[in-house]
Amino acid sequence: MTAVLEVTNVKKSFGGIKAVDGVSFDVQEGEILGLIGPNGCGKSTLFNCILGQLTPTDGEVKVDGKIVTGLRPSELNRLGVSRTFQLLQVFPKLSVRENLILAGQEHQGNMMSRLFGPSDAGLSAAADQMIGFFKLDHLATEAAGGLSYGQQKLLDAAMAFMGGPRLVLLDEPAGGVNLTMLGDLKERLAAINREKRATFVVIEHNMEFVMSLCTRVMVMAEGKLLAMGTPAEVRANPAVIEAYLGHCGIDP
Amino acid sequence: MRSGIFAGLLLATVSAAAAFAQGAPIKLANVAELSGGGATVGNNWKNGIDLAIEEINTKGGVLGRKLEVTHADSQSNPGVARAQVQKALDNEPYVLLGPGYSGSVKVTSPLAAEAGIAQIMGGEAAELTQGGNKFLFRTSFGQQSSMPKVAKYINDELKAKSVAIVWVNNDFGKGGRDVITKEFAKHNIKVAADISTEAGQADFAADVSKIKAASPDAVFIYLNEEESARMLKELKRQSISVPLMGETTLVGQKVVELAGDAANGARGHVGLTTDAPVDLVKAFREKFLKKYNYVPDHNGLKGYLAIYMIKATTEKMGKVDAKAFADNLHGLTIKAASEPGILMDVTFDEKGDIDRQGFLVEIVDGKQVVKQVLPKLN
Amino acid sequence: MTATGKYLRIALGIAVIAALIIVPMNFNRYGLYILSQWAVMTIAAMGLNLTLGYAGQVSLAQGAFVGIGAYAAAIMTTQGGMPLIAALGVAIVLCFAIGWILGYPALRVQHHYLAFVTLAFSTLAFLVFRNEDWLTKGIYGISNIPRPNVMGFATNRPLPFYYFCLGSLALVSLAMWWLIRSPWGRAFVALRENPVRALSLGIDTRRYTLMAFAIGSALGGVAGTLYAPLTQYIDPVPFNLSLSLDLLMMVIVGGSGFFFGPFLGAMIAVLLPEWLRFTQGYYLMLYAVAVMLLLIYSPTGILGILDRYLAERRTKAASALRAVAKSRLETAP
Amino acid sequence: MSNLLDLLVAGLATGAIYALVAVGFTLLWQTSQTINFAQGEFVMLPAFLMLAVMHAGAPFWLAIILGILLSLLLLGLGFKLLLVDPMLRHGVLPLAIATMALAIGMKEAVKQFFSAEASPFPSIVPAGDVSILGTVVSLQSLGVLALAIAVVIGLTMLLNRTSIGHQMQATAQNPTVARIIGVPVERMILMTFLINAFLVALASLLITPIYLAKFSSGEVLGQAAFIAAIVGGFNQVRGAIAGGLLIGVVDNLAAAYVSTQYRAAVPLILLIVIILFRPQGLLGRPEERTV
Repeated sequence: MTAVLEVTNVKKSFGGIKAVDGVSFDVQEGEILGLIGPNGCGKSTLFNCILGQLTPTDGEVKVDGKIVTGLRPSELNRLGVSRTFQLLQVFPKLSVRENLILAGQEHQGNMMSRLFGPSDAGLSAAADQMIGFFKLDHLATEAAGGLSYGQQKLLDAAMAFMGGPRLVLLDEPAGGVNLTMLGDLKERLAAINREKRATFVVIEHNMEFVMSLCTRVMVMAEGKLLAMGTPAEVRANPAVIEAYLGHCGIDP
Repeated sequence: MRSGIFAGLLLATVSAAAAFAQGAPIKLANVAELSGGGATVGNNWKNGIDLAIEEINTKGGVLGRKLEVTHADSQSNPGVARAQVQKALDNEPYVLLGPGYSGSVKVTSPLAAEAGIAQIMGGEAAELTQGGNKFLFRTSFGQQSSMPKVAKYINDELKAKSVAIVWVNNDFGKGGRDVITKEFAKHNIKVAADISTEAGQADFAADVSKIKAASPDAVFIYLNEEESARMLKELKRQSISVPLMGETTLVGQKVVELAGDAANGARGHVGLTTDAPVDLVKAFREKFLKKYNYVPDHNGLKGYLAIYMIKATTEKMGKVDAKAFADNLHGLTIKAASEPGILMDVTFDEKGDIDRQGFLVEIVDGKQVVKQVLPKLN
Repeated sequence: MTATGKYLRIALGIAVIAALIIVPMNFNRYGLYILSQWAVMTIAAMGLNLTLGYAGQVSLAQGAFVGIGAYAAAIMTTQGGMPLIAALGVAIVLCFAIGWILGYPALRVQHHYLAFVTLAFSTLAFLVFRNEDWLTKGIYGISNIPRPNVMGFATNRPLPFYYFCLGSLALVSLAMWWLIRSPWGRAFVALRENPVRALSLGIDTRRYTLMAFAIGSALGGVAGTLYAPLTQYIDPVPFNLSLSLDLLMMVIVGGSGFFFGPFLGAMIAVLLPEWLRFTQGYYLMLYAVAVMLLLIYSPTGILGILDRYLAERRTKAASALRAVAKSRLETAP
Repeated sequence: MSNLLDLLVAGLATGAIYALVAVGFTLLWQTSQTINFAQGEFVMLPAFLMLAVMHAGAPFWLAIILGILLSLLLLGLGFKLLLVDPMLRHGVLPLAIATMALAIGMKEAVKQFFSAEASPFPSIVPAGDVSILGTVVSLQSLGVLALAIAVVIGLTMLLNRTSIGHQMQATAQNPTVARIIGVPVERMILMTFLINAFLVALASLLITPIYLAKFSSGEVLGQAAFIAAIVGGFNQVRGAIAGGLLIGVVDNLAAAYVSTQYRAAVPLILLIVIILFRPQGLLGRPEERTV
């Protein structure tokens, strides 16, 4: 097993506030790492630091052994790291298929081939496959803005998988999704993980979702790493219980 | 009720028949700067035209036919001017009037020449009449005829050896500046400072301080009326006491009104002005003021004269003939004694330039005083 | 989209193109001039529609690029005696390069700040046109700009020149259609809608932003090279800030981000004042009021109205379909 | 040296004019994200309203009062209710375009119903010059400068010392939160439109004797005020004042020491540099509301 992602002592402060305060961990190929912690503990900031949306104040991020700190998000994405956002981020005026083609088009060819090549960048088949995989078939030509919230959430996740990423960082994929949809989503994620050997890091508040999906769980509190282990280990960790009870409580 | 309508119809028929008996109205087309940067120019020009046409029509028209004019707006944009002139020419007018901006004249005059229609315009740039266009006519002195007079005055009377030039950076100002610079060179007058200003500029402090630094023997000011007034105020504030010389736009009544005391001592060459010591011009000014509630600038006069040029030329020909119009206006002298509407005796040469009396005036105690009358050349 | 809808559209398109070719044949010179002007302005507005409508970058400098193109054409064809096609090449390269540079501020600032930077550029360009006499002949302008020979045909007469403008518009439209449908077009839309998400999907937003500026500006230059032989005389005045504002108005009024928006917007800006001329001095006032009323009613422009109408119809149709499906389910045994 | 002093004083006098116009500009932006391209025309119009009242035979003082009231009605209430309110929720750009159309409409209306000519306008400050530090300054310029200072003090007092001012600030900073804590946001936005209308009417009263009442006089003013507002800081009243004064001075220095032909370019280059390196303006704070 090789480490797909290595994070070493990453720090990020805004003014005097240390949002992320020296976090180190690594993620092995094929793993699904859950990242939990109370609101405002620095999870999303950590994501943004890893993905180049923010530049870390200190520390280092490696993908497949290559230092990527300071790269722009688009460059990182083309190296095979993709993500979803906490809030829905699909392109409402484009159709479902167009959204997926868009998500994949920059992963191949160059600017010129994208200008003079076919309009779908040769990705229609790949997009339709993804649509099929996420069971959105009947919606392929619908404008994304017209989909239900849960369907958009699926599309959002599907977009992150176009272009066959090595590593996917999902920020609250289950937030606001209803129960039936939730099962679908979890099952799809697990399937992709199995079939495509994609590696995941998942931020999620829904404990049931995290504990059943993830192979390992990492807990953050106040910008620091609090605990790391299998779901069962983390659940039993007294520090975690303390941290959670002190803030917002945890689903038993 | 029904009989009322019937009577109305009858009346309309009768008057239409009467009009027909007199001949259909003579169609004129005006294209001018009715909006945009040149709106003041264009609207004065238009009002002058309307006033003259109204006068002529109440007295029975030209050769018994009424005059009728359509006004089109060039938006002070040569491209639009071209379109509007094209439209006007498509309707085959008797004569084309306007535009006032030299740039717009330049882009439209080839069209009128191609259509063989005479164009009477307001532009003053020297080059307009020098391209051999046989259909283009001025209503005022071109800069090539006014500026030599100004330069001569500065040399002979003011005995200035170095002069600061202040001009507005548009085709009017730049044209004047270029011609006078050449004239100064002929008289060996040095240009001490060459200062360009913007149309609509409000603050002339920097410009005047540049003049101050150059300490010239005289200042030549070539701006529009409003800017002239502000310039004069600023010159006074920075107590510059050398002679100030200009053109029509420096010594008009409007400048005096706006600049107050500061206008005193300003001198200028004036071709067309409502302040001219000529009874017919004074009468025109009263008529215009009565109709439009303001005193026109020289563009109002130009528009008015354009119509009387048409009247005089047509009456000379004795027929309404658009093709022959330009030929007949070339070399024509119109005397105010026989055609009062022309206000002052005027002669047109083969290029379409005019020859007319001019004045050198000075503002004394808020009044224009004519210092010299520059007679008509021939 | 249904098949009949598609055929209807194609039929409509063919009818419009045929009308644009056939109807003006017996127009007078003025009518042809106005139509040529419409074609030229449409090209400039299409460029701005790419920058603003598709890529979401506000620019108040399109008029300046029309000016650069016009001056390139005027200077090269009158002083250099070169053919218009050479001037076109120079104008495209020049405007592309300057547009690219002007795009850099867009990487730092957005929205109204970007509008002000481009506004400043627009006025600076005007000052250069006016003050650099040695190149542009300053305020006197350049006259006697020749009209080109296209494949052996002289376009001096109004009708051939109109066809030349219309042909250019057709070529530009095809290229634009291609561009919009290509992955680039998709990337531009992504840039407008959500630059952060676009970035996370591997889209190099910087390069696409600069491209949007550069291509849009180059189209301004193309329009300029047609404008110069159209009026046959240019001076700096028409290329001041108000042209940029007019072009912006065309894009917004027509419908920003819609392919046919610039066509309609330019039509309104060029033709509506013509239609209103019978009101004499009031025409510009009425034009202003019309623009305000339109924008109050539909801030997305004329095509925005159509879009809204079609969307409503689709939703209705969809809900009707759902209702039918539902009733079937309920009645099913 | 006296030359430089002269330029500075004259620049400040012109700058004060720009500043007055720029203040209202920033107020509208702050509370309602309105970029008013017609701001210059807003300054042009009140003078004509006053002239119209005077033509009807009213004395100057009555014309001033009626002119200001009409401005409040047309440029404050009317502008907000008829144009801004219906368009505000559709974003900045369509509204900005609509104000461009409004500017055209206003210019044309004045030209059509009044005159294309410049009309002189009576001054409430007596004509004449005074000598300060060896430089001659016109009383009119001093009047404008004094008013500009009075406006800053007045507005600062209103914003910082009164509860209405605090509510307006809250509205400007975050309307959603302001609404939650019980600020009558709508009324506060209306307030700023009325204040803007009042300011442009005052500016019109002071500026028109210098600029003359002319339909096109707003163009130069509007653009200068625009630049002043950005350079100083789009979201600060004192920024707009500082920007106005700075632009006035820079313009004069540029004309004297750089080139009169390119004098207009210098403030624009300053504008570009400021936007690129300090987009919030010299005195502004960084925009808090980002997309």
